[in-house]
Amino acid sequence: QEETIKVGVLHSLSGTMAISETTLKDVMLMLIDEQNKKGGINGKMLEAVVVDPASDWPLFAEKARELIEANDVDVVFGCWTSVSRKSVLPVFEELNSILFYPVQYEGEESQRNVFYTGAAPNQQAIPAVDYLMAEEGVERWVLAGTDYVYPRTTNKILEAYLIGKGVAPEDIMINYTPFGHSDWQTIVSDIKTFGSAGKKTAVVSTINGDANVPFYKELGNQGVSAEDIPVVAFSVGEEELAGLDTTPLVGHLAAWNYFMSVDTPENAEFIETWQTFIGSEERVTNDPMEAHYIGFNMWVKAVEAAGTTEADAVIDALPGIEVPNLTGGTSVMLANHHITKPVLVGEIQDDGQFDVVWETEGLVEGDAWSDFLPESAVLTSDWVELKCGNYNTETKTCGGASN
Amino acid sequence: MTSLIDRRMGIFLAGLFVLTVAVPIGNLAFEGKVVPSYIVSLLGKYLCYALLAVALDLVWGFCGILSLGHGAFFALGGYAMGMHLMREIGDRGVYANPDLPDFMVFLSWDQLPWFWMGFDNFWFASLMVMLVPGALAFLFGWFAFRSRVTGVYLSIITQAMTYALQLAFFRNEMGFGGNNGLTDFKDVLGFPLQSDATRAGLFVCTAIALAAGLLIARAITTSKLGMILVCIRDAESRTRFMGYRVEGYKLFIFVVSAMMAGVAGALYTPQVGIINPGEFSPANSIEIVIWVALGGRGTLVGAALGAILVALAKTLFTGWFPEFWLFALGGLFILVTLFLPKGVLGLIEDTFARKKKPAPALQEAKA
Amino acid sequence: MLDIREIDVFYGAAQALRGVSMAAHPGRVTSVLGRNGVGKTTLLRAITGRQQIRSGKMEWEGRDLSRLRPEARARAGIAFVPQGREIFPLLTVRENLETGFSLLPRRERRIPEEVFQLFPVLQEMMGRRGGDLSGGQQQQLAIGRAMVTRPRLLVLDEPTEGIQPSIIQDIGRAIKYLRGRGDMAIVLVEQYFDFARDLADDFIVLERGQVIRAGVRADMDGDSVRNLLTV
Amino acid sequence: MSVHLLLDGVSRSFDGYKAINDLSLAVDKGELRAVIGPNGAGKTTMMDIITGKTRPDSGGVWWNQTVDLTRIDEAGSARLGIGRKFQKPTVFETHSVEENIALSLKAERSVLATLFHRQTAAEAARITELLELVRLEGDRHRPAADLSHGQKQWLEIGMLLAQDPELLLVDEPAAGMTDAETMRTAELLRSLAGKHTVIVVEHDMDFVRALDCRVTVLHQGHVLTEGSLDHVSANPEVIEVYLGR
Amino acid sequence: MFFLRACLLALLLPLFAGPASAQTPEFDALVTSLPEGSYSARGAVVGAIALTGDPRAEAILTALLDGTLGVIEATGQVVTLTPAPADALTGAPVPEAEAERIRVNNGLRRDIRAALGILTLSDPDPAKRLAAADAAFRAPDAAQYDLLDAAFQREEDPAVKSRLAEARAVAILDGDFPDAEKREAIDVIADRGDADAQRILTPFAASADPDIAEAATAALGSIEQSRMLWGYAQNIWYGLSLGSVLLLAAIGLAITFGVMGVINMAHGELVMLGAYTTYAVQETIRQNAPGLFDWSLLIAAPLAFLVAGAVGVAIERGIVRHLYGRALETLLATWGVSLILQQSVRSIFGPNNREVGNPSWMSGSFDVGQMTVTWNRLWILIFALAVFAVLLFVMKRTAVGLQMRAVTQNRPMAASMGIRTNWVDALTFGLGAGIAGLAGVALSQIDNVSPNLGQSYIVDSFMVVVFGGAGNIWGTLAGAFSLGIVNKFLEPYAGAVLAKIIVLVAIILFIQKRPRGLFAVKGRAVEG
Ligand SMILES: Nc1ncnc2c1ncn2[C@@H]1O[C@H](COP(=O)(O)OP(=O)(O)OP(=O)(O)O)[C@@H](O)[C@H]1O
Ligand SMILES: Nc1ncnc2c1ncn2[C@@H]1O[C@H](COP(=O)(O)OP(=O)(O)OP(=O)(O)O)[C@@H](O)[C@H]1O
Ligand SMILES: NC(N)=O
Ligand SMILES: [Mg+2]
Ligand SMILES: [Mg+2]
Repeated sequence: QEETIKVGVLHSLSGTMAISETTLKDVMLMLIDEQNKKGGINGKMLEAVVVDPASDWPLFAEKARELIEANDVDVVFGCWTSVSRKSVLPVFEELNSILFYPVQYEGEESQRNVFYTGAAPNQQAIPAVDYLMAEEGVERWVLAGTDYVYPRTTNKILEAYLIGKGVAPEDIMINYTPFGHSDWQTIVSDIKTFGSAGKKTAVVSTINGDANVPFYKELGNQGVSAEDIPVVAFSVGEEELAGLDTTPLVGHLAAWNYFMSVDTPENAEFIETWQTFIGSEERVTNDPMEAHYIGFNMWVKAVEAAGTTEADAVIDALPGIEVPNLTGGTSVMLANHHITKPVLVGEIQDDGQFDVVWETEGLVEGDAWSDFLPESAVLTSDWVELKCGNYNTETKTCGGASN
Repeated sequence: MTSLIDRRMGIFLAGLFVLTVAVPIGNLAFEGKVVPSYIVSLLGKYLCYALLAVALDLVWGFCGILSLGHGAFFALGGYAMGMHLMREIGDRGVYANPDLPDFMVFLSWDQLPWFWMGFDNFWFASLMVMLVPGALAFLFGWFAFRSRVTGVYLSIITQAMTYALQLAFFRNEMGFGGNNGLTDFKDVLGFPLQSDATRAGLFVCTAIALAAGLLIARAITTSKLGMILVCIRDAESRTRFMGYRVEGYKLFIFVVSAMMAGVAGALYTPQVGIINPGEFSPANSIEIVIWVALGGRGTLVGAALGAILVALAKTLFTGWFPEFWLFALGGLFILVTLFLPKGVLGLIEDTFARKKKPAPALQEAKA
Repeated sequence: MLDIREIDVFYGAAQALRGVSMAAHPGRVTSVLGRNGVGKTTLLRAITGRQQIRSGKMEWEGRDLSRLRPEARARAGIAFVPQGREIFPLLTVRENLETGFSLLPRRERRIPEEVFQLFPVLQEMMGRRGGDLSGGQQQQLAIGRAMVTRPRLLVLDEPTEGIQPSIIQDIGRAIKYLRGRGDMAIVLVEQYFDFARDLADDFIVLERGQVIRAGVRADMDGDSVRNLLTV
Repeated sequence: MSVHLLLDGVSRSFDGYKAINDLSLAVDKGELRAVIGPNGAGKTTMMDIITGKTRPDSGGVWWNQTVDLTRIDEAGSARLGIGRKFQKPTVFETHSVEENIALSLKAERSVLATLFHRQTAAEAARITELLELVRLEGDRHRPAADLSHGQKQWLEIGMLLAQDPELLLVDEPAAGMTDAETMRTAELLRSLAGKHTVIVVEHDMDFVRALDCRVTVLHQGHVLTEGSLDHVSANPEVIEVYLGR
Repeated sequence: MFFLRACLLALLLPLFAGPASAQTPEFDALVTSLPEGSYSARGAVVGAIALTGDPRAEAILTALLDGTLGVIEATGQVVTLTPAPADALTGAPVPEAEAERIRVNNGLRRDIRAALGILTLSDPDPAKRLAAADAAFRAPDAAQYDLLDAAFQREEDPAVKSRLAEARAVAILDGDFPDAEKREAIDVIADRGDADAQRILTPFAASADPDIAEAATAALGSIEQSRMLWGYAQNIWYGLSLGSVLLLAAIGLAITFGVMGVINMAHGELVMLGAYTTYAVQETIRQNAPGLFDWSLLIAAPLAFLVAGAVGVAIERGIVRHLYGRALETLLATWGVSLILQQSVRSIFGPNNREVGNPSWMSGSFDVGQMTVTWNRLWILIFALAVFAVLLFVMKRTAVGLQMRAVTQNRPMAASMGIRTNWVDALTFGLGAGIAGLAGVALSQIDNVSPNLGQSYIVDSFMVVVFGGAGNIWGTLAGAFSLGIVNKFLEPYAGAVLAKIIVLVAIILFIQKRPRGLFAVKGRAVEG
């Protein structure tokens, strides 16, 4: 058959984000490859269309438009940073196409054309803090992040949450650093000082990609051990650790919905396929890769169910779709276009892997609108019944964005 | 003295005119079949870059001020327009707050900061588009030129300026949406931004602005003032001894250029749909310099051409060979510098000139 | 000896020298005379390799000069005192002089005594940056710098420009002394007619890039040559 | 006659080296004055101080006995009517010879005035006149960069004249000129005296003689002696440090 | 937490009467219960195991800490996994069992370490005893008082003894001891005068007992004082060390840009090449001669110099030399080079971070008073100064240096003086590039080794060179250190982001005062 289903891949292959996003491009190529081996979808083969938005946010919008208008793709998997997603949102809305977004983010968004397969704050940050409070007896908190919207919002939510839990405001220290910050001497020493007030202290890190390596190197060298002041990170995964000697970091934590070390048959197969595809035994897997895996399979199922790749039909078909995730459960696409995920807390091991020390009982539903921010607590998103991404439960109206 | 519209300017403006007429017709009359909608915005964006390049050429090509921070003026213009577009959203934001943009709502601002006042008015915003970059340029230039900061020192502090602004705009406390910037615009002057007609309209506006920018720049550079700018570029100290207050001239051209860059930014924002602190990044400003160098410094038209060319190359290369396009672009830059000392425009003109009469080769000893 | 035959030099499309021939011999001073813009400097630029010749022949000590790069010509024993001095502005006076060491064998790397005898002011200013010197001091430095390389052909472009009378006399004496040593050929471009006549063994007069008169010192007496230099 | 320019006990040192040392000098309006002195005596530095390029460490510089020149920058001094020819010729290389002259012409120098300036017939005529005077009419459309060293000297003189300044500071105008041209330059400067005040620095004694004016001898940043050329050249100290035997 | 544990211990202790009761079934029961329960409950079990004094305890707890203790799910048998699976209690080999590793988390690890501390308090090795005292100090536990006190009494090594005194003091403060003893303990702790002392004493400032509160408050006051002074020292050190990084990044540029006037936008990529060379060297060593790992940087440094230098020479010969006299166009061409180098590295090594390890002599830190000095930063500072000194010597004291300066100031005249300008140009650019490569070796120790490495330093490098005064190598030194120190003094007050903004604005203002940088070359020589 001549006709193919085109899948757009919109990940930066150059510039600052290439470090994280290139892998996601590769994993998409792999998933498409695998699907084609299974005979494609509804008898049609899939074809990947890869472009490079080059970590340049306006270029994301341009490339999204190009993918949809010029290349006629039926779906796009892409973006990492929130700003890149914000940049393409209007394009997907206007051209009525579909975007799968695979990265944990700050929430406060639900758009009809976007499916959020990464974690919302309630699927990562809050459970992680719960763990530290319960299992490590942490009473004093450093919220350290890169100065941009995701950490800002996450920290705002956490601050509200912690204060709600009875933590005194002076027991919370918030610190922001610029992108790519590389000199962590002062901050690490401040953390040490803050942690020497006699209460068990932990660091909640929303430090972004590039800055992490120097941060952890400094932690290691200044001898901040996980046993004294554990650091729990939301943006540090196996890929980031691959650039580090993790010996001095054993015991520091990360909260994700997936770890490569998770011992399930699905995961073993996924890792095997990935390492074969990429041609290296060394390559690791990580959480956003799993998100793409889930998202892609959901999309495949939805297209099969709808019998078409036509956007409206697929969008309507997606909520309720269930696919196995890699941690042994089944993730469901919710009416708010977020998915259910388990939350895992892992400790860094000396081989650069995480050892899961805790996980939620069941799967947690992604919440588009945080319950810990006053203006958003009243909002809810439901694209099935209410057909609205920001329905105000008090005024019983749908906010302006969804028209 | 030289005429306002010389050959190269004439040809360029004619080409621009054809584009201005053909593109919207091709798009609107044929429902995007002849010229797809995305091409319209894309071309609009290129023309914004072209105007920005002309602005830089004015200071760099003619007055020797190598600004490595011109992106800042562009971005400020873009932000001024973006602020207006945010206000236009009104209560159609996700939180349906009639006064506050969404990002302020979820970061718990309780009222609109004072510097957002007035931006609900289009004309006020349009004024700010020029006034804010102009004021920054004036302030910056006032100090720097009076202190006789020149050469690389000036270049580097312009870079410091844009870098500082980038970091500042990243901060959510600044009230400009942090690193996400301003986005999710709905309409401008009541015209929905997602409609083809609005897009075509914006494209035409940009083309007109570019033409106007080129003509203004040309008028300035062919005047006696323009010649003095060149004197300053070539021998600043000597110019002073002739009684010209160099700082005044520099300040004038710097402010004019900044305003022009601001207009370019203002037209850019609605067409790409987002303005964020990335536009302040030093690398962006360096790229502007590269457009000008590649097109042909000190030629205005060449600068515009260079901007369009590089942007076009980037669009094409990132789609054609997403994994290797940097090789192509980097190679292009190197080849142009090595083999086209007068830029792309120089090449074009030499090719035409050679057809008429063979120009004798330059026989400069390699030292 | 330096033997130049029928050379043409162009700046772009404009021809600056037309079939110029001249020669310079060890122990002799050859003066190049001519009004402003006739091509004197261009001729020296051709000799020192800063400007390529389009046609003609240039030989130095039997070697073809025209293919050598400027530094190779310097290494072949040609030193240049350019018009406009071209001092290295940020190098000290000492360092300016020491740039001449690069073509000397290691054990000869010292500044000849004559330099300081001739220009005592340089001794005083050894530690000062060349660019800070007064115009005349720079001119003295430029000549001193050329002498450091122990040249066999010394090419001087208006060496008396901007120099005080007493030192002009010294420079004249120095050139005579160098000539007297017999191992050095000297090409001297000079506007100061009396000075040139005083020193020249041979001379040529240029006019619009062409040699319009050539001869030996005796031919310079009287007004015939002097008249060629007035408008 | 009134004193046009007065230097009163001016001193200036660079990194401890006294380039100008308690220098006092008065030049009358319309006077032609030659300044000679050994290399490094401070002649060029003196001009730098008068034109505001260099600030003196101490002492005063007075223009028409009222304006304090030490507080005025280069452009300011030019606007007052002080014109300068540099020792090392500096012209605007990418501009044509003609444009170099045109930009020097006496005219309003403000930003707006130049923005809206249109060349008048009188200006055009003056440009041609000056070009003929400096014998560059044939080169009028060439870029100044292409001129030979001597031609640049002439262009600078043309630019100086175009400014029509009240005071001309002329640093070594005869350098690189043939003897005949040197005499012509002297003639030119002499003809300017009276209407203009002229200060000339030169090492060519024939030229200075042709100027036939009062001569100031500078040495180590200080006035050594002053008087007619014959007077000063008889001074043994001048012979010792400057003229030579 | 401590309270909870104390209670649990109080409950458990009577079961195991004294250290004499070795080989008890109770010990076995405790070990068998290790795999179950919450982490905190298991922490209590660990404590109890230690207090039994059973000779097997140390080995079992060490295995647990190392993650080599497992459990066979089916039987609940606890086994040690290395060298070969064996029953943890009996040591009997267990054939091919499906053993699951027993998980530990931070809290548990801390408990284990404390427990091990108790067990090693009487180890013959003083270093081990010191570590044990340290562990006890870090995990205060009133239940350990007797053991600590006994250890203290019999200890003879003064260093260990004083540490034991501190450990005993924290144990006293943790439990129900008479006020007098507590006050004495406070004094012992106060003498440390450091952050730990502050951490321990802070809660007592709010103690219900006024005497204790007063003693603690007074102690805290003096600690605060000395910590403030040390804080300044620390900031200066941080500033110097940030400055050394800036210096390294900028110093190559001080040559190519400052001296030669070439705007080399590929400078950052040359730094990156140095870092990747280090990576390549380490990989080779890891695979072929792991014993040499500590030498890896010493091997990498000359190689990085050569690699980056060679690339620099290639850039100069291929591109830059055609552009002398067109200085600004080098910006365009070298930007092109930088794109190509970045993408080349991305294509060859992949887009991800590469791991470059710290050799042992560059890991960890030591204390100077209350100041922490990390070894890697110290070595980088020394390295930066050494590179600077060598460069200064080359430029100012050698013939080649003189030729380099002459060529860059007036290329045609230098040629006329017989200097081989081509060769000198290539050499100069190569030197600048090579030094950039050296910087890469150092930066690989503290930053990402990724294709973006260079980009993050290029702006700062230009800033430093220009701030110091282009063309003056001393200026680069002064510029780097002053920017580093200013930044580090601002950071604690303004935060990292604002500090950076303030520094940038300060640079802009500073340049108004000194338009040619900190160490400006003044006079006619530059004004012309
Ligand atoms: N910026 C400076 N730094 C250091 N020394 C300087 C500076 N400017 C001038 N000098 C010194 O001051 C002295 C006077 O210089 P000046 O140029 O005024 O001399 P001059 O009289 O014009 O000499 P010449 O006849 O050679 O032109 C010289 O010794 C010179 O080296
Ligand atoms: N770089 C150049 N490009 C083009 N033309 C030039 C260049 N340099 C000199 N010329 C022209 O070449 C001719 C000869 O110049 P040259 O400098 O050799 O004269 P010169 O005899 O040395 O004069 P002067 O006595 O003034 O130094 C002049 O007409 C000059 O205008
Ligand atoms: N969504 C994030 N991590 O930017
Ligand atoms: Mg000449
Ligand atoms: Mg002088």
